[in-house]
Amino acid sequence: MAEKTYLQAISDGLRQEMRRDPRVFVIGEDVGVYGGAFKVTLGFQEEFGSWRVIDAPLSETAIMGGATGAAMMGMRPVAEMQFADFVSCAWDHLVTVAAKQRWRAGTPVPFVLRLPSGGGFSGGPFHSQNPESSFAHIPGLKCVCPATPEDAKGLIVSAIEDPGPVLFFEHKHLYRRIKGEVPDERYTTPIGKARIHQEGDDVSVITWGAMVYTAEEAAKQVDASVEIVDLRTILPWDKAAVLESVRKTSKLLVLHEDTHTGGFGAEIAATIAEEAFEDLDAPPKRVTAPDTPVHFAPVLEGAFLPQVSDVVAALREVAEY
Amino acid sequence: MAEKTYLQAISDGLRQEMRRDPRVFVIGEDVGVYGGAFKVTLGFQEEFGSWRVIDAPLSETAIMGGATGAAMMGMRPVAEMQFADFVSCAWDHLVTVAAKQRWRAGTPVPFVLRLPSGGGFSGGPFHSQNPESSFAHIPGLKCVCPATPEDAKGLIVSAIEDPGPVLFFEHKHLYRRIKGEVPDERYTTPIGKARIHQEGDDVSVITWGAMVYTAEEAAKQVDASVEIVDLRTILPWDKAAVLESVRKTSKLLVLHEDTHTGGFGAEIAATIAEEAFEDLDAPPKRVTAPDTPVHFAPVLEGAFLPQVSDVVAALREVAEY
Amino acid sequence: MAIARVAEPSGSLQDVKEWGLDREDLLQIYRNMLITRGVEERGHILYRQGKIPGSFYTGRGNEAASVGVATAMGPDDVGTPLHRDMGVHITRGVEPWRIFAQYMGRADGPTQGRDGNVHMADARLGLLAMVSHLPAMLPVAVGCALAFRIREERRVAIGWSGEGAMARGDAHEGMNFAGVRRLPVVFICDNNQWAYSTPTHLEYAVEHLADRAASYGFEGVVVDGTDVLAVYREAKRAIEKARDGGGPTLIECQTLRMEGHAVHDDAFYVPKELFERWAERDPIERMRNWLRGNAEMTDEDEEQIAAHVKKLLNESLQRAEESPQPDPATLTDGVYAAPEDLDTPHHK
Amino acid sequence: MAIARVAEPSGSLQDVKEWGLDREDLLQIYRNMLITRGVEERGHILYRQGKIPGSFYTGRGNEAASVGVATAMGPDDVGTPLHRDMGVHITRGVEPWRIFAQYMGRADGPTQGRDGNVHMADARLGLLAMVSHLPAMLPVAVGCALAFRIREERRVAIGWSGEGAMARGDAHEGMNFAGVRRLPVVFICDNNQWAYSTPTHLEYAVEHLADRAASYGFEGVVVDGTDVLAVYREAKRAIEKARDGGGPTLIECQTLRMEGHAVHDDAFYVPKELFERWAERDPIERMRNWLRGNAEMTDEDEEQIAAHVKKLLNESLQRAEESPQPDPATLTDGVYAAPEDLDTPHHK
Ligand SMILES: Cc1ncc(C[n+]2csc(CCOP(=O)(O)OP(=O)(O)O)c2C)c(N)n1
Ligand SMILES: Cc1ncc(C[n+]2csc(CCOP(=O)(O)OP(=O)(O)O)c2C)c(N)n1
Ligand SMILES: [Mg+2]
Ligand SMILES: [Mg+2]
Repeated sequence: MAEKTYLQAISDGLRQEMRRDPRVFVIGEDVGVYGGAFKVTLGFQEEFGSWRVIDAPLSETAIMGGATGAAMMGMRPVAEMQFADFVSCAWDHLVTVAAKQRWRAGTPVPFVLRLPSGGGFSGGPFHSQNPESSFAHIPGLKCVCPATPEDAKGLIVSAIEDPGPVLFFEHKHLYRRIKGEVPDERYTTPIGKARIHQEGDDVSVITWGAMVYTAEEAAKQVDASVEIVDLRTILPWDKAAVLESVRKTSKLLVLHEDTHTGGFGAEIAATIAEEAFEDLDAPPKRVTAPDTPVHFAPVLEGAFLPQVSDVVAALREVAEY
Repeated sequence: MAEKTYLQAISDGLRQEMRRDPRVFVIGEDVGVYGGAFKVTLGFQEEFGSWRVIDAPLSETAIMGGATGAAMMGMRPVAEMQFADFVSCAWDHLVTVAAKQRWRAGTPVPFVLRLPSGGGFSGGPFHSQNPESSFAHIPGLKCVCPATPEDAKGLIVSAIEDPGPVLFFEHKHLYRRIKGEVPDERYTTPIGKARIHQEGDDVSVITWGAMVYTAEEAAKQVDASVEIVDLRTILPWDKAAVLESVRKTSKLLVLHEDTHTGGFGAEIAATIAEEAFEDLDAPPKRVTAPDTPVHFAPVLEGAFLPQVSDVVAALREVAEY
Repeated sequence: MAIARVAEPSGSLQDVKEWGLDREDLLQIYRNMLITRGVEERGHILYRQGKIPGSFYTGRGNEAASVGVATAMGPDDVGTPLHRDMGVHITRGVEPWRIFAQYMGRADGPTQGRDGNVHMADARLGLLAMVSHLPAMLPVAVGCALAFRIREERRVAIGWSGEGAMARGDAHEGMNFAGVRRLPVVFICDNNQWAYSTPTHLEYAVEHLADRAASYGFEGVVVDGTDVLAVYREAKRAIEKARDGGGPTLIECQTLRMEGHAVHDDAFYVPKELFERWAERDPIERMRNWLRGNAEMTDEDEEQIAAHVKKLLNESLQRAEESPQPDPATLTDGVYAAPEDLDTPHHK
Repeated sequence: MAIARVAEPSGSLQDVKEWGLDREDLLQIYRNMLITRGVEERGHILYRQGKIPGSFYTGRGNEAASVGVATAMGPDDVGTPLHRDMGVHITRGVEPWRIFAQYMGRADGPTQGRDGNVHMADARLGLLAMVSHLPAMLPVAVGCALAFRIREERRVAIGWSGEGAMARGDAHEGMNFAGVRRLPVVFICDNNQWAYSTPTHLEYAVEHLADRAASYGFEGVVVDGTDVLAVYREAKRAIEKARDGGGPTLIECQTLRMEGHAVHDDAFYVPKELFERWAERDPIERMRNWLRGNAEMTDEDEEQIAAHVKKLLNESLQRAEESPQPDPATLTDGVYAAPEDLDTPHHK
């Protein structure tokens, strides 16, 4: 057990898996000598060589096609998009080949795709996106979005172990900012299980990624007793845990960093309205980014991203309903 | 005024626009000599020549990049994907360039992308999809899904007139099966406005595309008075019309052909739960396809696609709540 | 400007022996081509009988290209054949009855009624099921080769593309990556002169698509795709070169698509004379003549083969018709893999 | 195997005059290169002062390539320059103060604080704003050329790509389509030997990327990207050829990226000697020497130019600093175009 950053936790989990399982290899742009744009694989190429830490050409489809083919041949590829935004260049491969191959042809595709995502540092419209909602609509994929160092390590291990394609969304804003105790030994965190970040009785906040901390800050500033459910996995999502929380509090707030219309928050709010209709004492509420691309200038990006104050206002509104 | 199929209505609307506006041109695979896989542009190349009806290479990104560039130079491209499914190959271009260019750089991208979509004829997992939900999450795009011949013509004209990129989802199952009166003269059908397909008092069914007819059939088989709202446009969607209908009936059923989790039905159900909470006398309900790719064998595809009987059961459940 | 090497036609029995084929192999190639065509012809009949839902595609004219390449593959090699490559499935040993079951959407088809047509494969035989999106499986073949290279196995992956689909980014990204890493992969371009209704001059502007190989740092070869032995020889060379660490090759097999794009298409846009000219080079007829002229194939041999093929197809059809409809109760099964799924033979 | 033509170095004043440049043009080229570098150097200072949010990229070493090509463009031509092509914006007349405002995310930057860096362009000057995704704007340049071809206008589009981004499918699809239709487009590959930390041998396996042009049916040219006049000559030839209906050309400009990928990157992976060697071929120094040797540029000329550039940059910086922060009330404006938006000069 040691205190680690979120980034170190991912890096450690991945390195441990590479040491124990020769089938695991890394592929992506600048992941080798450079250690990846965020240095998650720093030193990996020295340890594992250039055929297990592969500097790929600037070819997102070749990277993911490569991962799929290698996975079908029994390897356990861990691919990296330099920024999650660039996964749009591999969209077809992911939704057409990787997501459907097991279902159609019986051939599982056990790869992990690491996606440094999220905003908060003036990355602008192409280095700040949270594309998890788009993928959470595609049957056959799994999408995980850890918020803590402990979960980041446990989920990267689970993702590698998973027999299918797993999209691993790492929030860049947590990389070096969030620290926590992380066990040294290998462990897994189950995919598809939410975590109660904070217990409470009055309002349930369902969220994931960096927004867990925004919710935490906001909860401190309201009188109500707030339960924060860190979803951890978006697809499949832990409906049972969310239902249980909402049945207890009778109030639902969904919070995500991505834009509003068609965001995954809609799925959560709709499902709860459908399945816990009688339990709700207030309309479900979503706090999200507005329907625009991500803004660059700090003054705009700040207005774009859900802030603590937005969550506080929403919590009050829901609590007082 | 004459009776026309849905397909003829699209074809006529497009041809009329090409006759009146030399900026309008067509680009896609096999749209020229062959007239398109579904013959929507049959005879166009003879009339307009091979530089206004362009047989493109098998290159979805080149087609859409070509449309975007030409649109920015003042043309009005109408691009065709051979099947909507193949739009995944142009996903990056659409969400990265076309959707964001006006917002970022002030340069509008007035193109239309025609997408023959939907299942019901054993097209299997790659010739039957309804990808509108994925795009309805992308700010900057518009998504229209006409259900009637009259709307198909009016909306293709509106889409061409629109100053931005419009995705025009044509349901293949309606092409030759659905006929209706279509005015001969030019007219537009507003993007973003729903249509009351059938008035009713007890339950509101919100749907679009081929499912409008499934809802209609189902409505005949229940005792309740069913209002069917044909959304016509998914992005931006006509929240006001849906709210008005639900405030009247107090019961909401959302019906779509696409899969469940993260489908656009979630956005509608969530929004109504949020904004008409006090008006609802029953939980909102969604009838959708299950979370799998589209099945090929008729016995499976039939079970996969929402059927009249599924809607009947759901209507009864909601009505009797 | 031609850059690729244009391959010689096939030679004498002596030559062919040097490439590793004995007389039984040659008859087997011929038999596989007959089965390939027979499966598709029977499929066509099934379609007209209304027994095949959806659409129906064949690879008539491509039997030599597909069987020739598949014959050159080693037992542990893998491939991603496409919709004109029925001969690959046949040669690798997929039983025709399962193909008919697939066509008809029955439970015993390789995709159990989930997908149709030749959107199928048996991974135990080293084949990976194509998706419609062309040529999305080409980078996947490259990924297979990557696995072989990482593990230093002497295995080769074969990736197919039509000449039309070579215009897509996937072809480029896959071939570029394979070239950079000199991966053990062989690319086969089935150039049948049409992409649906689109002729080659609207698809590419280079003389031979195989010329593109040079721009990815490997060899390109153009071969007459109706000459099964020439195809075999070039595929064998390329596969063994890849196996020995010599990197990729792009082989362009020149044929004509002898029918419409699919069953609904009468190919009105293809000049009649073109069909007539290529009909004279029917790949099966060519091999038959070669066998009679070079390998002493007798009337008796022929009759025996024909009888075998006919029996096989008849029995296969019957067995397929007996295959049950898939069970709608399985509708949502298998979207996600279970850990046990990984323990299949191809996952080593 | 090299296929592309390797261009000659620039010649005498007499040669240059024949290509259409008079002495004032030559001084203007030099001035534009100085402004280009100056803008980026000042930007770097702003960044270190904490005035530029996010990251910061420059095109040091690419001034000749970008200014040379832009100088060859006609007034109605259009282009899609990338993150090393500041010289294109400067040459087309974008005012430096607006670039500084863009860097700092101010309301007067071309994107009004919505996007950063050189992710911007002024469409009225014939430039289209790049997106990060490389080289997604290349097929867009092809689309511009398509519009010109449909309308039979004598205009040309220029599409840029780094050598790394040439590995992406977008490059392939765009160039293939342009080749098939012989569209009036010129492709510029800024080959600065690195894609972030990735060296060229891990990006492509052909000798010159310009060799790929042959596989799309058009001419490829390799030019020394530090020789602004040679770049100009080749760009001019290619642009006029395209204008006259001769179809596309791919010009590869060879340079070295003289800094890290972006400001946070110290380029530890680039051999020191490589930097030293290329520093001797600094494009601005080269042009300066050429002007002194061939065009009688005097100390006085130089001082005058330097003073002009300095004044311009100082005033621009000040003006940019006075530009207001964007107004959060505009947050959701402009996601959708209004009909009026179509009435801008470039939409003809
Ligand atoms: C990405 C993509 N776009 C469009 C299609 C529709 N389509 C199916 S086959 C075909 C033509 C393919 O031509 P080619 O690659 O030459 O193969 P062929 O059918 O001639 O064997 C097209 C356009 C597709 N399958 N995939
Ligand atoms: C599709 C895509 N993937 C990844 C990136 C991240 N990225 C930004 S610049 C760069 C390297 C580009 O190399 P090159 O094309 O040679 O251009 P250079 O920066 O050297 O001018 C990478 C990988 C990107 N911008 N786009
Ligand atoms: Mg073809
Ligand atoms: Mg570079």
